[in-house]
Amino acid sequence: MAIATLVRPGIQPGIRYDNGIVRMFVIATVIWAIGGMMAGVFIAGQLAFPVLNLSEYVNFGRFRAVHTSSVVLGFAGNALIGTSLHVVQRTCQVRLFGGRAPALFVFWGYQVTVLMAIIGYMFGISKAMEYAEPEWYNVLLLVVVWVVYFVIFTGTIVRRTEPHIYVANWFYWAFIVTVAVLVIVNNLSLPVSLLGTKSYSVWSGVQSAMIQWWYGHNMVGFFLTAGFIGIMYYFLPKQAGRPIYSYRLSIVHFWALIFLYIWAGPHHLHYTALPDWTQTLGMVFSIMLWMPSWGGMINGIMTLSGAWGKLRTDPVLRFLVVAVAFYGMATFEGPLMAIREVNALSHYTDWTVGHVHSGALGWVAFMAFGALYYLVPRLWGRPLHSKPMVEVHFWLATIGILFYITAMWVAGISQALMWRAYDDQGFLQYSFSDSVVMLHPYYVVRLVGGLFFLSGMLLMAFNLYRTARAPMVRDVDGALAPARLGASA
Amino acid sequence: MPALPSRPIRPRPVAGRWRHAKNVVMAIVLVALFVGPVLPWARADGLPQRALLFDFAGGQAYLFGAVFGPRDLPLLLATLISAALLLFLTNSVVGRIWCGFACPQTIWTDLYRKIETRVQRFGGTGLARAIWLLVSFATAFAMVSWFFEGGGLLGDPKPVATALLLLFTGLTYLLAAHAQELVCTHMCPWPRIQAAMVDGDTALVTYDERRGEPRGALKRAAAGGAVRGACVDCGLCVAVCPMGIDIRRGQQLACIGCGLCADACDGVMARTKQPAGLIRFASQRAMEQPAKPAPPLWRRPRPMAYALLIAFVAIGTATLFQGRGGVSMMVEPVRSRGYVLLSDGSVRNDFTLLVRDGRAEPAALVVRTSGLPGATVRVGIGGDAPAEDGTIPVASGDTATEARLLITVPPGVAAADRTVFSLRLEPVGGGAPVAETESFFVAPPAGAR
Amino acid sequence: MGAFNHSVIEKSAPLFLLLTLVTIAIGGLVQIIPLFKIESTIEPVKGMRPYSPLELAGRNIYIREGCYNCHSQMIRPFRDEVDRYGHYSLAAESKYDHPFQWGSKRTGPDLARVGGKYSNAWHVAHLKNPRDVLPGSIMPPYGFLKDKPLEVDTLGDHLRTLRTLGVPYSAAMIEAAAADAKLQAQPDSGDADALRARYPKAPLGPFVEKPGPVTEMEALIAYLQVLGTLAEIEAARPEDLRQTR
Amino acid sequence: MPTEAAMATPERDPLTGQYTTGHSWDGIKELRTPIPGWWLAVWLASIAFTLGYIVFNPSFPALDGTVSGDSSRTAREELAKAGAKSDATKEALRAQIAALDVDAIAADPQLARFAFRGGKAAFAVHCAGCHGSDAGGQIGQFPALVDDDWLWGGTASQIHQTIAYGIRNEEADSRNGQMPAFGDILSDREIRDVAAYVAGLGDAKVAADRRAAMPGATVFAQNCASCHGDNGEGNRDFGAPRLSDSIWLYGASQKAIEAQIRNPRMGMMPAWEKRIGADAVKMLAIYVHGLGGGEANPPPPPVAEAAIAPVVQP
Repeated sequence: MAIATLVRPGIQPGIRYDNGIVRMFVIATVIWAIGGMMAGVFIAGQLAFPVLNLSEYVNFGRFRAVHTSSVVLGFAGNALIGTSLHVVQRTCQVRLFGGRAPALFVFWGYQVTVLMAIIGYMFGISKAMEYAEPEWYNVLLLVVVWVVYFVIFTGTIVRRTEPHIYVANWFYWAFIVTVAVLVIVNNLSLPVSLLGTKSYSVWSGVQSAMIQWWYGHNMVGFFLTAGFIGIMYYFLPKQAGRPIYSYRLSIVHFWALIFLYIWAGPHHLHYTALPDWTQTLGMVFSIMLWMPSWGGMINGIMTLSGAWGKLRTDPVLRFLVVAVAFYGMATFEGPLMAIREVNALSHYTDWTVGHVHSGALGWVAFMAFGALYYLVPRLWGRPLHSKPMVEVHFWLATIGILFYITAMWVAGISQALMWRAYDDQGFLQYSFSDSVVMLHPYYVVRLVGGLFFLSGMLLMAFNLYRTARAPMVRDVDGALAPARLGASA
Repeated sequence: MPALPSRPIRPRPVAGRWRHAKNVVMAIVLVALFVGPVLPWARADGLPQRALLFDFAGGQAYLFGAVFGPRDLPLLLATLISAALLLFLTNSVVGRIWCGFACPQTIWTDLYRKIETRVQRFGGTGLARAIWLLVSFATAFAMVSWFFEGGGLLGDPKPVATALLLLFTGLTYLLAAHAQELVCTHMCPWPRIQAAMVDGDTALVTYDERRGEPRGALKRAAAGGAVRGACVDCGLCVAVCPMGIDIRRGQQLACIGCGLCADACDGVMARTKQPAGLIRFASQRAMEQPAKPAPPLWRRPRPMAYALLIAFVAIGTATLFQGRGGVSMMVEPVRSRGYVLLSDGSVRNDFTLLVRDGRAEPAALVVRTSGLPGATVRVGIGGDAPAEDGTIPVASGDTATEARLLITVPPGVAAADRTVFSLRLEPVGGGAPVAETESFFVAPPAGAR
Repeated sequence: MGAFNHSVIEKSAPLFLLLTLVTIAIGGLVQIIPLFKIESTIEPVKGMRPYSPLELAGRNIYIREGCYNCHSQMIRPFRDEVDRYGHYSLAAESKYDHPFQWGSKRTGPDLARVGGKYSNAWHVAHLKNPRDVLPGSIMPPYGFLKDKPLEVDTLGDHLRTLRTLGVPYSAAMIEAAAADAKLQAQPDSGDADALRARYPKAPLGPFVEKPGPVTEMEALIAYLQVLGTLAEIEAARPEDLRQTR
Repeated sequence: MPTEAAMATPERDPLTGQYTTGHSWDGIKELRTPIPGWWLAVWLASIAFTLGYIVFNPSFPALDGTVSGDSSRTAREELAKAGAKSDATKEALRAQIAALDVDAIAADPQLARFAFRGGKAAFAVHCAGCHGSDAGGQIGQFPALVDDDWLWGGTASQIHQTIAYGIRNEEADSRNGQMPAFGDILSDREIRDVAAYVAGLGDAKVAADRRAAMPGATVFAQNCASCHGDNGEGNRDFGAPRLSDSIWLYGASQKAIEAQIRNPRMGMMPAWEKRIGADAVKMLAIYVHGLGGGEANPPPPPVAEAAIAPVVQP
């Protein structure tokens, strides 16, 4: 093996990466983003204008899971799997382990899993556990797909030619492993009959709550955080053309993050019937998690410090840097909301919804957009169709987030204040429905914000489509992109 | 040379127009912070006698003549969105001037460094630290006073207020005396977003490389007779920088756009008899095409779009709150009770009536209905039996008067299951209605007894 | 220092994987396992019983329609919540809930103690069109439940599945599941006392004006009407309500 | 095989002055920048906070169920303490309620308001089971309390009396009154006739002279009028319902009335005062009286306080 290839930028001559599978995941990511965000705008509309609850199949109660599953599993999941397969090949300097067939199985298996789940929700097939709604047979399929994905990723790492495993792969790997553990434990359930869809969770009551939020919080922690930090650690230095700021910080914040995150789940259950000792642990570990989370932000931002001037002209870098900024904000707000006294105010309100979306729109979606804008021109071997369109996308998205988050934050504070308001005689001042009526303007503003964000994303989809359909040049690795996928995309 | 400066940074004082502007902003912010909580305002007994108070615990905000409650929070939303859009707007035109001039972190760091410089000749760091601590405490006290009467110490201090006082004191000290510029480079997410919002047309603090290079000392150049740029390489722009960066290296993460390096450089240019503006607020386009006159900074699609959005939000909010000055009413049927059959066969529907009187001088009102012939209306306030004489006394501000509204119609009048009718609030002495709304009346199905 | 040692880890895939697994396992194990072991986790409160077949069917409709998205079933020990909704919720009250339905968002009010709060007729009207009862409501309409006959024949299988998971249903209960569901909706049609003996405090129908074949609406109302009514909290000693010792 | 040292060739980054680790992944390198001091300091501070916090709060469990920390600092314990505190602020109003009788309470608007809210809470706990949470009653079972039909009197003090001592129970002060089962006294025909007569009593469409000519009129005059009054206006001393109005607790149909005559159902209510205390009963009386059907109290209320005149629409 040539030493030169390892220290020199670029790749070993002669390696042909499996780009086809990454292309497929990229396409799926965009499609799920469209579907999932449209669903989000639709349910936001239902909350502002209940007349939009048109039929039982699209009532808010059923359709909310359609939104969450299609953005989390569909959009973010495809972005994660796709980028991880892209990154692991390049940072290990080998092709994917197992070749094309298992990768294709993961792709189609995953799409079928998510699609089957959301169609199921519309017909009322749901376990009613947040972010774990799919029923038993759906989970079984997901687990099989996930194990194959794990084998491909692990096998690729094991066969790597670079002796050190790159930090992006640490995070991807931790994400894959932990999600498997979480999904399996939380979804243990007993079907009523093998021919029916209905099952009962093995867990009940307080244990069920604890396990669900151990799962739920760590889906945020590992799916939407660790995995996306993996994306950051590859695409940000690539696009900025700068070395990672601090290798030592990477080590400390990686191990601290994955150790501490797991404990934070009970902060979703403050003041509930969950014993107080568990709540205490959930709170203090959330607070200890603040700095390890920010370790990723610092490493990202400071990596950019030498390429700051590029921000003026490079819209892709803009998405990446703002993503990291939102990551910083969300991971500051998170520990804050995990403090019991603050949580007493924020829990059950729209503040939580706003918090989630500052992470989901600001961090997850922006990071994914940045990665997509990076990947598509390289994978299809064509220059990006339009840079001004990326600019417009960026402005639409930032305004959308602004409307969304501020509306939800103020709405949440209002709810909390009204629920706990007492009159001068010591009786509750507002009825619950007062607090619902009050929400209307906020829900309208949130809907407007969502429309902004969605329209920007549609512009991205169009831009990427036009990019893929443009005349072909060479891809990032110098190889000609296969015409088949390029043409059909 | 490493790009990261050694800490702590002790920037050299400088004079100039941006420095002056910073001083003015600092003075305004300090005066506002400390004077706001002590501005008096006459209010009814029991209410705070202050012009400005954000009583979070009580869920009320007092702003001069107006009182705001949880239902008025859309105003806060509009303020937040407009403020952010304004920030976007200024950012797209002139970059991070929020960071450079108005951000409390910058102002307090600036203030603490001023203090340090001033007291150095008396007692050195020890004295400076003592004064810093004092200023931190005063700052925290003023901040808490905006939200609690007495600032957590005076009057009837609440434990929360006192805890906040201590917390803010500590935080102010840590952030302004120790963390200083690290907050901007490492911690604060906002500069990233701001930095991402500039483009080639944004006027940023820029070193005019074409004019300045090759840099070199005046004397040496004069002696050698070589072609020399305007930069005399005196290093003053670096020495005055509160972030410890060298602006001549181009756009950097740490630059907060305060313009102090421009002040320093203009001074040097004046002394060396060269035109000012070697370092100045200029857009990338203007730098690259100096011959071409740049259009006004704001005359671009993006600033205009932001301005338009701000106008839209303002108009929307104004429309939403148009009625705030007047009387508003909300009528809700009492939940689990459809109708009440009375002994003479007439039918009664019960409602909860919420009246908010935002008029300057609230006055008693009377409820009237139309669409229900022969209807009798009774109103009970609180626990009073709804059968006595009087009117609805309406409290001012956000405190809604909640009344029980009992509407009775004679037998056979409301035949349908649901009759839509309208409700009006009128002054007791008669006159035009001040508020109007609709609800529906439920009657037993025809023939039922 | 650490950086040097770490190169050992990052050069060995198996070691890295193993350490990652151990690192992520600790937190969950420490928090979850004691919940099953410590007796004080679930308070010893009298009155809790498994759901009757009709209530269980109603609960499954509650799950199917995603009610948890907007309604919590967990009253926190705060003055305002206790005043608004009733006594704070106990762990014991959801011990037969597979899975729990505590919720995480209150777009609508908490439902932990909604049982008995409104009349059956109110529920029917409210489910058909919430805005007929509460003009400001943003809840979707659920009138379609009134037209859907409830699948009662398989309820025995549901009870049997839950018994496998530890819910104390007796063989007699499983046997009578379908009949019990019908009986609870139309108590005049049989021996309602026997039903009440199996499921004390079960809210009895009729839940709708003209009961015919049992509908999903009736099941859902039966579930809503039993929520929070079972635990005899007033009778519990204060020390029983402490989860930590 | 190249050695580790050979592969790791650290370079110096010209911009920051830091060295790289020497590795390169797809062109990406890493700097050996030290961990920022402030980051470490804040992290250690958060860990220190945690250590302090878990000493004072319930946290790590032992298998016997005991936890570290102070287990009285739980949300439930806090609520119990806070509850005691907030009650203290209401003590003054409570004392007044204890000292005054119902009519005096009703006459004091502030007190009445307080009692109404308190009564509402008590009603939800003690009364809603039978009378419904909306006090709407249940046809055929329990009377509605929101209408204007009162079996035992509808002034605040009469309602108070009824709640305090109950109806047809063992208490000495209980409301009492029994209706005989006329199935043993009257013939089936007489029962049919009198039921038809009673059904027409409250019907405005039936003219008085026509009613007098009905066969049931005589039966009514001989058997029923002594309690229910000559024109069926009822008698509150015995809880004999008014038969000339629109409200029929046990049903208005001919069949239902016949059944009631033949074998009458009569409501029972426990005496509440000894169960829930005198104060709660007073507040309940104020609440029920205020629900909309309450009758005027004997002393005319002071003018110009709250509430409003009946406004009759044209």
